[in-house]
Order: sequence, then C-alpha cells, then structure tokens
Amino acid sequence: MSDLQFSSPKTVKEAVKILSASKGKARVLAGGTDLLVQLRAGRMAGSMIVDIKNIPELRSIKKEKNGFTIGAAVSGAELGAHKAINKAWPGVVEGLELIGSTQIQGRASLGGNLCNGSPAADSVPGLIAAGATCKIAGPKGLRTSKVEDIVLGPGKTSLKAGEFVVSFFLPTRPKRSGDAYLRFIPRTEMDIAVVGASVSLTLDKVGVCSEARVSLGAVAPKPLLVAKAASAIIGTKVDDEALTELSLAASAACDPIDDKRGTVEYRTKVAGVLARRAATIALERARGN
Amino acid sequence: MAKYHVKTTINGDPAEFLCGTEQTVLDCLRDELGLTGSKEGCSSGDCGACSITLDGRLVCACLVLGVETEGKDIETIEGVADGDDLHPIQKHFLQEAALQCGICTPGFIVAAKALLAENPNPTETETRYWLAGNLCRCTGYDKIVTAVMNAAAEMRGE
Amino acid sequence: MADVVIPIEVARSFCEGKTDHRVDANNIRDLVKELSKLYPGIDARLNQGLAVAIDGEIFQDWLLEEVAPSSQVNFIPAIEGG
Amino acid sequence: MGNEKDYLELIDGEKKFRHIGTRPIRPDGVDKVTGRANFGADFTMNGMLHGRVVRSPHAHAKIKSINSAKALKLKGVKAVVTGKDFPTLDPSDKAVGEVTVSFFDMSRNVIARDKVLYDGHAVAAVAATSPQIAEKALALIEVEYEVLKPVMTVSEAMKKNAPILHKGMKTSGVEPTPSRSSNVASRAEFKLGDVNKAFKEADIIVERDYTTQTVHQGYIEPHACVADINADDMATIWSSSQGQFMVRALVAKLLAMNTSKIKVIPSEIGGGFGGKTIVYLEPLAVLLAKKAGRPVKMVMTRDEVMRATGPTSGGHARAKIGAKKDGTIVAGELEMEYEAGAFPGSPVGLGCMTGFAPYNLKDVSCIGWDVVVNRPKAAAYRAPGAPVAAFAVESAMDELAEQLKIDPLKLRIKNAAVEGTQAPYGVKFPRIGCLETLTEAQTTDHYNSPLGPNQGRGVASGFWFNIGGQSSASVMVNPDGTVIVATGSPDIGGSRASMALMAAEVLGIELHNIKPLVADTESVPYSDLTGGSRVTFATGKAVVEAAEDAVNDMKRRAAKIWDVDFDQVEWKDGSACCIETDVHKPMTIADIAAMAGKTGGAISGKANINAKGAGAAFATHICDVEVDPETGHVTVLKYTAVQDVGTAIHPSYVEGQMQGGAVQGIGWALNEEYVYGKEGQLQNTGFLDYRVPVASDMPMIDAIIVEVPNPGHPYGVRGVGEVPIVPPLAAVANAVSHAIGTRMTDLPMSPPKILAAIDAE
Repeated sequence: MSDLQFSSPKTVKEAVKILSASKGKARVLAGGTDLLVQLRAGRMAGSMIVDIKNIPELRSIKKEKNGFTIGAAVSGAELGAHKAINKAWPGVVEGLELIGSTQIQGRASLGGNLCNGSPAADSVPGLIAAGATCKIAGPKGLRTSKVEDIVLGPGKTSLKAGEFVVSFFLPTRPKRSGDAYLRFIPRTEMDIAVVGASVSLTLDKVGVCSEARVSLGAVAPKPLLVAKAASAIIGTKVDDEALTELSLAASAACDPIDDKRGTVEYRTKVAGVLARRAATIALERARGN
Repeated sequence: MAKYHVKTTINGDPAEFLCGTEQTVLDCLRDELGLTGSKEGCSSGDCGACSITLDGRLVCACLVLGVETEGKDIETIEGVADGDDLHPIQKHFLQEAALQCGICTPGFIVAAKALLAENPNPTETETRYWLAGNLCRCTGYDKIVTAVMNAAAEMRGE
Repeated sequence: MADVVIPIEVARSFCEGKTDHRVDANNIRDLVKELSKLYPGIDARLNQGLAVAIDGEIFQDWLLEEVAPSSQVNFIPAIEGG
Repeated sequence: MGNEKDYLELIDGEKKFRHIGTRPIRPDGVDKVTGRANFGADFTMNGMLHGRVVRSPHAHAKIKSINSAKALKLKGVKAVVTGKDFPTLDPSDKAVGEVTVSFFDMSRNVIARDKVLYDGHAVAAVAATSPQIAEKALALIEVEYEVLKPVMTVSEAMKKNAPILHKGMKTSGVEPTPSRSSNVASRAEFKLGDVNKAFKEADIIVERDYTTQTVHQGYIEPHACVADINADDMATIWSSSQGQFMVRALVAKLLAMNTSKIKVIPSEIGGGFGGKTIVYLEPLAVLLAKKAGRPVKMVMTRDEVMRATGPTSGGHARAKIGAKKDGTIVAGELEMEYEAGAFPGSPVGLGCMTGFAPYNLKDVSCIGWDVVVNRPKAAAYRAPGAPVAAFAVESAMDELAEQLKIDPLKLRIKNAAVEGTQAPYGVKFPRIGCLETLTEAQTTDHYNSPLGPNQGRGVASGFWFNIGGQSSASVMVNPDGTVIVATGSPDIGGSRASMALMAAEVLGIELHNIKPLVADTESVPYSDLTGGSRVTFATGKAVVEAAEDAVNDMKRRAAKIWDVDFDQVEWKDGSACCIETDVHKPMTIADIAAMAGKTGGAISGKANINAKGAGAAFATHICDVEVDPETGHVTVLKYTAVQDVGTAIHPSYVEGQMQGGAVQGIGWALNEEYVYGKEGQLQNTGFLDYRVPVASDMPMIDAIIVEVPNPGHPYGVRGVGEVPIVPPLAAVANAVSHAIGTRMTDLPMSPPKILAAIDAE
C-alpha cells in the first residue's frame, strides 16, 4: 500500500543508475539491520529501497597483492569465517562481529555500519585504526576515500547523491604489527557501544613502536582518529608510562554527550581505559606476529 | 501500488507470496502464508522471537524484507520437527522444562539448531553468547542453556 | 469479643484515630455492622478495597466469614498480585 | 473438604505421592516447541480489520480538538474511535475485590478524554483493511494539544507549586483532608508498638535513603486481541491476558455492556508478570468492531508496550533499623514514596506491608505515599511493591551486619519471623518457612566458597503474601475413562501441568489420560485472574476438590452397580474397590465411565471455591559479583535462590519460577530503567536500550527448594511465582557494595553510577 519501491540491481553500474535517478530519495539496503528498524519506526524518508546484496562485487572477499578487498555488503558472519583476515586484522573482525546478536551477524555489514553514520558503529574504529580505505561508486565513476572521512556527524556522511560504498580495502599487515578493538556495553551483548576503542600498532625489530593509529567510537559526533594518542606510544616500547599517556590522550580527545547509554564523564574516562586495554592486546598480537 | 511476487522455498517446500516493499519476511510468513510459529516481540531485531534461517544463515525475520527472499531457502520453527518426530532440541526443551510461557521458544529452538549445526559441542559460554539475541523473560535462561547442551550431547551420540 | 484492628487512615476518618477495637460478633458482616453503630459510615469505608485477616488467614472478599470470641481480626489493604 | 489433615499426614508420613513432585513433560509442551501454539497475535478471522492507536507525543497536555475527517476519507479506513465514544463513568465508581480499581481512571487510561497524561497515552483508535492503511491513517488523525509542563518524578510531583495532574485530587489518608489539589493521591500507614521509644533503646541505628527507577515487566509478547461483535451486539474477544474473566468484567464496565453479551476466549499468553492483569486494547477493539461491523485485530508494537502499558513504580525509600549490640533488632522504620504513574494506585501500601515481614519486630512503622506523575499508570509486576521495600530494608540489614560484624545470614536468623510472629501489617503468621530458607542458605557450598579480588557477596531475604481467591474447576470423565480438567485460569508458566498432576493424584490414573485446559468465559464458572501466585494454590485446590467430586460420583455408580452402600466403596489407584467383600472385582475409571449411561449419565465433578489459607512465601538469595574497577561493569558470577515453596507439585516449573524471578530482579538491580527526556518523552522504547538480561549476562541460577507444607492446601502448596523477585535487588546491591567498598543505594547500578561511586571513595 505504501509508495515504497524496491529494486535489486545486479551490477554496480545499474545500482548507480537507479540511485542517481532517484534524486536522493533512494536508500541503500545492505544488511538492513538499521534500515529496517528505521523503516518500521517511520523514520525513513524515501521512496525507493535499493538492495545491493545481489551485486557480486559487494558480497565477495578478495585477497589482493597488497591486502584484502572486502565487499561492502559482506556480513559479519561471513567476515568472521575468513581465516586470513581474522589473522591479519583481528581488530577489524572483532568490531564487525560485536555488532548485535548472532542473528544480526547474519546480516550486518561493514558498508551498512559505516554509512548508517552512527558515531557508535562498532566496526568503524577498527577500520580507521587499520588505515582502511573504501571504494565509492557514483554518477562520476569510482573514487577512493579514507574510512575516517566518510562519517561527518550522526546520520551524516560525505557520500554525495547517487554514491554508495562498494568495498573496503585493508592493507597487508606489516611484520610485528597487531590490532585490537574493545568496546564497553552495560550488558555482555546486544547493546550499542557506550565507548569503542581500536588500536593498531607496529613494532620495529627492537620492540619500539614505529607506527600506531588509535580510533575511538561513541565519544564524539563521529568516530575519531586520535593522532595524539598514537604519538603517545610511537617511539616507545609501549610501557606503562606510554600507555598512561595514550590513555590520557584518548580521554582528552573525547567530546561526548550525556544520553541513555552513558554520561560525559563516564565516556571520557572509559575511553582512556579501553584505549589502554586495546593497545595492550594489540601489543601482544604484534609481538606474536 | 503493485506488490511483488516472491518465490522461495520454505521448510523444503516451494512457496510463493505477494508482498509490498515494506513487508518483512516475518509479515509474509505470518500474514500471507499463515506460518505463525515465528513470533514478533520487538520488530527491531532485539528479541530473536522471529529467528529463522535464510540460506542456512540465522537471521531475525523482522529485519529481512519479504522481497529480499526471492529464490532463497527459508527454514522456520514449523520445519524443525520431522512430522511427528521432534528434533532433539525440541525434546530437551520439553524434558528440561526450558519454557514457561513459550513465546520465545520457537526463536530459541531455531537459533539453537543453527548453533549446533555450526558447533556440535558448544561450551556453556558459547551457548550463552550464541543465544544472547534471544530474549526470555520467564526462565532466567538456566534451563534453556541446559536443554541446548543436553540436546547437543544427544546429537553427538553421548 | 474479638480483637479488631482497622487501618490508621480509616481510624483517623471515623474513630478519632482509634485503631484497636473489641467487638462482639459471630461473623464479619455482623462485626462491621456493630462497628458502624459506633462509627457511622465506617461500613462503607471498610468495604472499599480492604481485605480482612481472621487469625492470620486473609480473605480478599469477605462477608460471612466466622469470627470466634478469641479471634484477632485485621482489616488490611486488599493484596493485588503480579 | 474436611480431609486436608489426611493429605498432610501423607506428606510427613511414609507414603509417597504417585504424581506430585514428579517432573513430567507439560501437556501443552509439544505445541509450544513446534510453533503450533496460538498466542494473542496468532488469531485471524475472515474479513478482519486491523486496528491501531493514535498516541500522545506529549507527557502532559490538554486535548483541544481531535479531527478524524481526513483519516475517515482514506480508502480502507472503516472506523475511528475517540474518548467521546466511551460511556461517561462516575468518578466514585470503584471495583472492590481482587484489586481496587477506579473505573473512571481506567477508562481514561484506555483512552484520554480532556487531557493526556503521559507520552504514549492513547488518544484515538482507527481500524482499516490492512495494517499499512491503519498505520497511514494514524498520521491523518489531527489532534490539537495545549502542552503543559510535565511532572516526571516523585520529588517534583510533591513540590508545593508542582503542576497538578488531576485538578480536585486531594491526598487521602491525612487528617484533616487537605483543601488544595495535590499530586499525592494517598498516604498509608502501618505500625506496631512505639517505634520512637524502641529506637531510643537501640544500641545502634542504621538509616539511609534508597532510590529506584521505573521498570517494565518486559514480557516478550506484546498485548494483542481480536474482537468481533455481531448484529445482536454479542461480542467475542480473543485475547492474551492473565484473566479472561478480568477482560470480560473490565470491557463490560468500561463500555457499559451486559456481561452476558461478552465472551472472552483466552489465547496462550506470552508472559505477563502482572502486566496483563488489565485491559488496554480490548475495549478499543470492541468499539471499533461495533462501528465497522467487522472483526478487528489489534497488536501493540514494542514501542507501545514500553510507552503505554503498566510498568512498576520507581520511587524513594528511607529505611531505618535499630538494634542491640548482640544483633537483636528492636525498631524498624520505612517511609516510601512510589510513582503511581498517571493515575493513583502504586503498590506502595504493599511495599509497606512486606518490607519488614521477614523479621520479628514489635515496634515498627511504615508509611507510604502514592504519587501521580506523567508516566504510564503502574500495573502489577511480580510481588507488586515488595522488591523496592526489600531493597531498602535488606540493604539496611546488610549495613547493620557489617557494623556489628555479624554474618548477614546469622543476623537474619537471629531475627527471623516464625509461626506466631506479628507481621508489620498486624497479622500473626501461621506456619512459615522464613527461618528454613536462611538456615538452608547457610549450608550451601556457594555461601561457604571463597571470593577473589574485586568480588563481593550479598544476601537478602524477601516475603510475599500469596493470595487465594475465586477459582473454578470442572473434571469431566470421558466415556473411555480419560479425563478433561477445565479451569478458568490462564496458564502463564506451566500451570496446566500442575493441574493435571493434582487431578491425577486424586483420580489415581496416568497423567497422559488427563487433558487440562484453560476454558473460555462461557465454559467454566467465574475465576479470578492468574496473579498473586494463586493458581497452583487456589485453582489447584479447586481441581483437587472437583476431582474428589468426580471420584465420589464414580464411587456412587460403583455402589449402585454392586448394590452396596456408598461407604462400602473406596477409591484406590484409579479404581473403585469394595471394602468388605471380594465378590466384586475393582472397577477402573474406564469400566465405570463405560457404564455411565446405565448409571445416570455423564460423570463429572466440579468445584467453585473462594480459596482461603494461602500460605506466605519466603526466600533468601545469595549473589556473588565481580566489578571491573575501571569501568564499573558488573559480572554476576554465582547466584543461589532458596525458597520455601510448601510442596513442589512440578519441581522443574517451581525452579523455573525461582530462576526467572531472580533474573528479572538482577535486571532491575543492574541495568533496567525508564529513561525520560527533558520534556517527558520515553527515550528507551525498545529492548535495545531497555536492557533486560540476556543469556550471556547470567550464570546458572541454583534453585534450592525448601518444603514447609502449607496447612491450607490439600498437598501443602504455597504460591511460588512472586517472592523470587523480592530479594535480588538487595542481594545484588549488597554484593556490589562489598565488592567496591561503598554502599550502593540508587538503582539501577549501571556502570556510570558504580564508577562514580568508586571514584568518589
């Protein structure tokens, strides 16, 4: 009875054509775990749903020479079953796998989680810390963007009319490098992150941190890349002192809100705690790689 | 407005239905096909009472559009027993009194079946995390977890 | 004479705060009747959402329950359940 | 029935029951594990319309106008109802009986009249040919509001210049009756002895304030019903509720209909916990069906359940306990204010009555204030009012134990209520098992196990009255000797199994030959609703009496056939036997049933009772937690619930009640709460942010059954459903307090609150 249309393009080109023709009234359906909730709540403006899951490129994981390409609509369960990516980027997989229940895992995707524009999206800090990029298709062809440049604020992205994310690229993990994602929720499952923290770091031969990226979720209007937290451990052996500095820098970067999920004070403090704990796990993983 | 004609397989049998874009597969199962075993507790993927499998993958039927299931294989609670023969999980739910009101039971059984298909020997912790998306407000989960683990043991031949 | 205790709020409205009474009656209906002779209007109030406990046994709905001379009778709020 | 004593002798004697205490598969089980069982939303009718409710987006507003013209013009819309379509009721129109209810208020809760009083308050309802059209029509019903300032908390509501929800409402229970309107509906007081004097004699006094938030029952099945009304104005309602007779009575009252014109058919019910002891949709569905001339189905969304159906009260409690150095408590004081929601009627009085009930106290004072706020009207929730009171009292007991350096279980044992103890509400307890739960808890491995760093252990006790009330049962013997047991009590947690077990015990036949069922309002006589932990006790008692009635009937038939006196026949193992002579071979139930036609027609038994003698329930819980000192996250490591259940008819379902109630209480303690925005809109209307415990949050819950038979039931049954939710709030809070070294007095103990408490040290 509604005027809502549905289309299920089979190619990227076809999808771009439909999205462009819809004049901004189309919504992209990947896993649907956010979209359908919005649809049910009557919060979905739009007249067309474009299901991109039948485009092969969006559903495949490819090992490339210098990394992995992951289709934007690959589900958490599918990514979780991919051994090589689990080994190379456990922090990224942890993030996507933490979204919702087993049932949600059957559907939720990296593309959907990113483009929903939530500052608390679990999979985004891991991608940002990993230095992941995404391939975007649109009326003007393909372009590539850093993941941290996509979300602008709650529900807002830098995607232009007719554009959608096709895939993510994760570089090959350097030697002596590791990552980890931790989030805080009040229960053990089923909650939206109150704070999320991801750390990716690389050690040199003597165990000094040569590179690091720290990303925080749910503590600002968008997921953050916190350079100061990273520089707190770069050039150190990631000892307690450095970790304390990282923790303080992470807390200092927070600009959270009070809401039903947490308070400003709480989020600020726990961001530091989780950043330190994630860095510790990443460090252990780096030492093992 | 036009409805979409969707052809699927449900519990092994071909099934066709008409649905509007906004209808979820849960709406289609319950309202169009009369399969009311899958329950609607929240319509937001938070309670798991509508758990089904889609091409073997456990999902919430309330978070899948009917139109998305074209050509897909759907399994619901109605397909878990083989005629009169209850599945071991169903038997253990009865034996262990793993249900009180019973509204969450279909979702739990479908989810538990998916768990044991992937992991025939789950620990208590694995069982609890796998089933975290299925809410039960009556039992406190104790007897549900016991039933699933006992069913797993039986299915392993122990 | 049975020992009768009525709720404080009822006692304040009808009996100048006196909660404890001694009443001669064979059943609750007569007991309430006796009380209302002393405190006019109390019968209607006692009939509004109050249960009665006779020697520890609670009756949500009451009328003809027997009362012994040694009985302890408490009017208490009706108990709802979940 | 006269032979209660005999049964009790059996309990203590050597003879074991044949069925009572066994764990058979429930009779309705297979339907529930195969998806065949029909719940509220599973019923459909030909030509059925779909109803939806227009709900207020404001917490407090005057309704200036409602215009349905545009909605009625939408194709597919068949009817709209508003408050104007409902009969006007008298403000003094109150029901007395099971629960005191104001029909005037209830009618306004079902649909607002001149004012909306909470976010989600029903304003209009619409019926259309599809759910989608009904949904679209909602937006076309134009409601003009004059928004008023909402009053969201007890403390705001009690302020002198607070906006008034109900003009003309004066606080009752205070003398003289105030002249000004107030948001305080009433004051209740219970006292024994002279508490002020007793406090002066105490060596030590602990006193603190405690706060809790609004929480919801959280049943997984949203409210649902189908109503049909035919040309003769005969209404039929299929609905999921805790009482088909309750639905009938309330619909009749709210719509001014004759009771005999309403038939209510109960569906399976997907959880209630007290939340389905009232109507929301049924009167709207009946009116819509009447206007449209077609059946109407109404199903709430989860959002509607959270915003507009009965949660239970949040509130404030101040508990004060005075004790001697040796741990003898001598004085107790409790003052509480509970949110009633938009209309008067919080369970604060029950809180006052229950808080100190586990203890022997001669001097005690409990005062309760019932306060209206712009939140949904509170409905019953498992032991209504008791958990919050127990949170305060049991936390105070824990603090007392700490200060006196006495083991918290020993302190409770020293002061435990026993037979003859006068409860704070004046009544002397008959035989109870409070002490037994405490001593049993003391001997558990759990209580005697060591704790690690950042871990804490808490204990707490709880009391619930349990109620009896009206129940009916029919026992019908089929021609082949199988038996139907019909009652009027919806089966919310497996009670059909218990009914069958009790009937089997009396009849002496195999369980599978008995079919227990929940009948509609025209197939069994009136029964009170399923609530108050009364069904296995009261309806069970009716079933036992009805089964005995049927046995007597069969004994009479056998006597007739054998041409002996009635008292020459005894009933043994499912057969009539002749006592004096062995000339007559025993006749089985099947033999007698086969001859029913020749001996006077169909065989049946019935019992319609108002059950007295409900035995009180006591429980003691032990909880171990670990707190993450850096995040405030609480992990429940181990949990044990000990409870006096009288006699466990089906122990698995008794354990299930204990485990389920404990977990609901743990949720209440840790994460569940209503979160309102500044303007009074509910912020967490779904299970995503209304955080009930999930499977991975919980450990196994050890359920330890203690059996102190209730002399008021033929098999010794006490109600078991409600008391399990009473101790957990304090058990968890005491555990967390010990783990972090600071007393937690504000529920829920969400991680931000715990971390703030740790940091404040």
